[in-house]
Amino acid sequence: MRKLAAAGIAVLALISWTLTSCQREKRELRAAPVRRAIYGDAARQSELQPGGPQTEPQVTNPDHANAWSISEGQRLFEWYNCVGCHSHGGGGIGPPLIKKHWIYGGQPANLFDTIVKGRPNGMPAWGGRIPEYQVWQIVAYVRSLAGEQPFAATPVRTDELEQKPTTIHNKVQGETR
Amino acid sequence: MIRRRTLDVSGLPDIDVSSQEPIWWGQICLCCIEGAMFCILIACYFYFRLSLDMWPPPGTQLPHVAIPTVTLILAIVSCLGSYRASEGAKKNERGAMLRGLLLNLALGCAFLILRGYAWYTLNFNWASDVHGSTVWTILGLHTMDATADLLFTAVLIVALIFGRTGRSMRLAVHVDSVVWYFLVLIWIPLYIVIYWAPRFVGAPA
Amino acid sequence: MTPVTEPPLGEIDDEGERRALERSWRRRPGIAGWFTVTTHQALGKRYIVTAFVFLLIGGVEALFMRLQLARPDNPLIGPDKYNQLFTTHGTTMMFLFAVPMMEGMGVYLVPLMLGTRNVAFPRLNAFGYWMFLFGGIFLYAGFLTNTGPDAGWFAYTPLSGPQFSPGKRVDIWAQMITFTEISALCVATELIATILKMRAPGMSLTRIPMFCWSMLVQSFMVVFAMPAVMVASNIFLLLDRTVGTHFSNAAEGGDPLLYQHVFWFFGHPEVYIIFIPALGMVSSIVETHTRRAIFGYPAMVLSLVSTGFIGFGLWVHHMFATGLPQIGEAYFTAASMMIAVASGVQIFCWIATMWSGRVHMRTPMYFVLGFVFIFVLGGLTGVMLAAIPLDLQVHDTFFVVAHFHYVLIGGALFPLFGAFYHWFPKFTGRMMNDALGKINFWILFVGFNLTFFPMHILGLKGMTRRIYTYPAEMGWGPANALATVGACIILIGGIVFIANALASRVHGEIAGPDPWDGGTLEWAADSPPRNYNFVNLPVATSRYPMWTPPEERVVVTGVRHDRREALVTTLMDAEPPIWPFITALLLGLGLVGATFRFSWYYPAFGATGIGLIGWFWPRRPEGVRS
Amino acid sequence: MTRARTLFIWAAAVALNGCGGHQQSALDSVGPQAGKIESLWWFFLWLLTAIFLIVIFATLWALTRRHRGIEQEPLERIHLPSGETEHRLTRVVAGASILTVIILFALLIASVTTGKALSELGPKKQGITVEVTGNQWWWYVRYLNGDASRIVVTANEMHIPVGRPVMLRLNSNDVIHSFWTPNLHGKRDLIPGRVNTEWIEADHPGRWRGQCAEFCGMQHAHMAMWVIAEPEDQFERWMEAQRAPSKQPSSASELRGRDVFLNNACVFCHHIAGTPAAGQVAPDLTHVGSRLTLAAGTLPNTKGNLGGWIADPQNVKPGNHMAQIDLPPGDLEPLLDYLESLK
Repeated sequence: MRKLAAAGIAVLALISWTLTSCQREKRELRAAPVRRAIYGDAARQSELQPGGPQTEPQVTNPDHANAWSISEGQRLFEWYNCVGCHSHGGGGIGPPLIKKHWIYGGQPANLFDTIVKGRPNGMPAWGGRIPEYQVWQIVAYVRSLAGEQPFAATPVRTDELEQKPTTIHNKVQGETR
Repeated sequence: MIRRRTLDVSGLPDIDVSSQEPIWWGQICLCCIEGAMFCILIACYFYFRLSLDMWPPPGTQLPHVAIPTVTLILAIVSCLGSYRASEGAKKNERGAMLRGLLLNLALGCAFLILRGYAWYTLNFNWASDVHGSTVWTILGLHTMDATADLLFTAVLIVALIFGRTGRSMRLAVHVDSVVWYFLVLIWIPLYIVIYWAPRFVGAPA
Repeated sequence: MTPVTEPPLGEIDDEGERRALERSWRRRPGIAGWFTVTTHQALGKRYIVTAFVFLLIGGVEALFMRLQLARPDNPLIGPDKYNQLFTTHGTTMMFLFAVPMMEGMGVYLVPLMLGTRNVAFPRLNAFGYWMFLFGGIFLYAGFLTNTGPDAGWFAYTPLSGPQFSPGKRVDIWAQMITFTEISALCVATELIATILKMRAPGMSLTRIPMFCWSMLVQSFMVVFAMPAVMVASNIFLLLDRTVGTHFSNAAEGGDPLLYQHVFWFFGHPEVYIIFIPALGMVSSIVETHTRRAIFGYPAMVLSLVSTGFIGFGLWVHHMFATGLPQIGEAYFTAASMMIAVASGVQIFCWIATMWSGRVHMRTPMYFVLGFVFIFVLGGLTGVMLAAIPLDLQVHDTFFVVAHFHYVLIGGALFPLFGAFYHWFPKFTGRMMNDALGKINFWILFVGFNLTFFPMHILGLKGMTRRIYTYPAEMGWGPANALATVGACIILIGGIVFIANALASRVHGEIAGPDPWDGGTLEWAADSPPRNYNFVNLPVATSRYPMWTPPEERVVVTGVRHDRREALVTTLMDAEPPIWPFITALLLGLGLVGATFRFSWYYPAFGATGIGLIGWFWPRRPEGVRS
Repeated sequence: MTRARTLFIWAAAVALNGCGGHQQSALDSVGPQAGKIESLWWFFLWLLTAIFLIVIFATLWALTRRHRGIEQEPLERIHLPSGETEHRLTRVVAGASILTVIILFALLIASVTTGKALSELGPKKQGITVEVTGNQWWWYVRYLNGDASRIVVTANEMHIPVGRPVMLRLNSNDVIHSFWTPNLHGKRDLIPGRVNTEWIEADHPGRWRGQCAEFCGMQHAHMAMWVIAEPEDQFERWMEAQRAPSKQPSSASELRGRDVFLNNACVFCHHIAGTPAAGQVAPDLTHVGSRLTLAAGTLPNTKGNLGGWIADPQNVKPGNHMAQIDLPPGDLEPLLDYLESLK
């Protein structure tokens, strides 16, 4: 009986892991031609809405938790020179992206808006230039920088110089060379 | 009933607490496996060193040597415990086995705790650069092995306290000490590589 | 070893001992028995059958690749699936078929050949099998859920690194290596201890059967080669991918080339790990079916041992195109060619054996003949590959694909089929059909050459490896179509073999203990052997104890029968415990969890320790024997 | 019957292919490097074929020697050859082993000599230096020059002057690739973080195909390039043409096409000299109209292919990094006109 239970646990573990991989490993090479208007909270300049408050559109990132898309987003983040301002997430001219606090909201819809429409003080509007499916890939990657994507779908490092936290252990000052 | 030419072995003992046992050879094989792995890692350490100008890379403090040296001495001394235990096992003296194993366990734990402290004071981690990755990996693997062997020692002590003193138990004590010798022995080159090599091969190439 | 001088004649209570042995070596009934088996015959068979299943799966994958390449611009399989296919095919054949199959043959045959009751560490043996099985399941669970590895069976960084291989595909590959290498190391360890310490009395080093020598050399190679792949796949690749170390990140001082060095430091010996046991099988078949002692035993043993050593010194010939210093390359050319001498000596010795013996052309000998033909051809193209200028042209082309299939299928699979036909009576108690066996051989032989010979030409005509398609203008279509036809013929050969094996298992001629009149000790045991192998352990009075007249053969008495004992220089026991299975299961869960960084993998690893304690806890106070 | 005929035709085609020349073949050398390797190849091939035949013949002889009638003999348990036979066999086997060593030694010397000759081939004559950088999945080609304004950049295509050695500096931007034009030389890996060098030289004008030889990801199969050897003056003319900035649009459609190009994601990745398009991560398109192929040797460079490629890049080369842009109807045609005009 004991053994059956053990075998059962193993099978269950395998099945559950199997299910998780379906979403993670999908590779949608050809983008579906979808165009969606996004009006997240942060996009509004005014709280007032004529005709009573609108119901918020349910916007989900089609690339959420998808390893391939996150990786594509990582490549595009460099190709479209997002690194020029945001560095590899650490920030520079632009704000850092490894964080929990977002000026214009951190939901996928907000990030999409931010990229497509631009923001004051330097964030260019990329809408019309970057195809939408790529914006979503970049959104997925940016969210992964903030730890908002499942571990198993996120690359842990790039083949670049690592952005190091300023101190790792400075408790003991050893001899330096 | 058939008549055959025979070789009678009923006079041979059950278990001989010595290197005659297959388990001893099996353990030596495991030591070879571990040893080969550490040798490859040492080779990699120097390979990385050759491909870089600065070693350790900029921003990395040289590791302290004082505490690691103390730990090395502790580890060497703890072999005395293993030795006493394995001699006790050969002569079937339960007290000697128990005392030896306890000494081994106590010094071994002290060794690990001090190593943990020295490790904690390093100012780099596995993700800092390739030097950090290599050093942390070597330390991690050796600590894992040492911890496993000390756990095994603890289990043996418990078994001894519960009065298990059969021949296979004594053989286990003997083999346990062989593994500990190996772990201490292999630690000497690793210690030199981790703590002294940066001082000797650290100059810009 | 005690020299045997004039052993006395003794009385043996044959039936009584048999009864006692049956009692103490019987298997637990039911499902519990299935999980607690520790006898080497049962585990060896499991290894062989499981590995054979993986051979079939890997073969079907190969067939799919051949269908995709059958014509130019074929839309059958896209690049993503094709990359997963060839990676899984290579990984399966190397790690889930070839090595475990050889280990399985060793586990089954070595104790029989040495005249002992079991391997040195039966529980480790069981543990190794479970690890192998879980590793295979892990890989294929990934493959079936679109998480099959897709960076090649060599997984070169940085392509396999975190940046260019998103998702868990490569992690599954790397962790699968952990499973199989633990398994291989377990078997290697127990075989070394068995061969060194558990030989029958009188079996000095010069009397060990050739197959056992080959398993000994192979096991030592495993012990020193597998740690390298552990460093490459588990440390460099897996740590880079899961925790962000920099071993392969050139920007932080790492080096993608070092991965190649370490990987091939394992990868090249791996070829010999597969191929050396096959040499031992060929020797066994040749000596049995020519009815004479193998010619040049010392030379054969020495060439095995030197192959084992040189095998570690030529990994760089996989890396000639990476642009290493020239002087080093010349050394590796010389070493690579030197290994041909060792193989040559073996071939010459077999030919000499056949020349001076009485050849009985049964199916196993046909496969030996096929082996010589294919393997020599593959070895000679290997000499071409050792020459750097030629290697620079044909490296990573279909020429190399042809070469290593000639070496591995010719050098390992053909001997293996021969070995199946040769030892099938020992495994099952029945003979395989000889006529069907010869048909089987010719189908496989023709199919194989039709598939792989054209690839030599394709490689020279510029067709690179690991491409999922090619344009029609390249003119590679006809040869590829021919190769695909060959692959289908191989499939037919495989079906014939399976049909023959299944039918013979039920309807085959009853074999008896020694159907071929073999000389080595495995033929002294029943067919199939009892759990305890021999009622009375045999004594080796010569290199071929079974070729000495029955009245001169010697057996051992005085081994206890009420416990599972085997003769070492002393004795050992092995009750059938559940712990190896539980430990393997827990460790497996821990490794899977670590791949995905699930939060429960620490407890699973911790629980592995409990499994181990259960494994090793001395069960009862052992008193002095009464 | 039909099947047998088809098989025969295939076999004949294979055999013929083995003899005829081809644009991507190691057995049709057009330069001194590949030529030396080819001679070494034939030497190895004939010698090793002879050895193969001898071994097979010896094996068959050994097997059939006393085979006749043997089944009728009573089964002996063991056969013991005479001591004299054993001695003779020992001598033969030892002799064969020594012969093996000697032959291998000869092969080793031939191989090392060829290797040495190869490494000394390049630097004797005045050559040009070309930097080749591997990318997933295309080749970046740059003709180095002391004068920065005279540097030429192109992609997936390399023109070289006949009879002059060309030094390749090989590097990679992402994963490991391998540069292989079999008619000219063996392969050399492109490794990130390293620069490998290799010399090639063509004896006569012609076009040869090269292909990435190290598995580099999803589109490894479609990573080819053409090497075009031309007489010196023709080569110089080509270089001059390549140095010029892009051609200005000369018709309304081309003008519209340029706007389409500049108003879409194209500009982030591609570079067209003389326009604001300054992307560096994809092939330079300044003279794209003059190239032989598109998408790294995947398609011949025709307007139709270019249209198909831009409209649906994932169709011909699934997984490649070209952005998939939904152009409004009517925008594609002008864009094609513009790009085709960039000769």
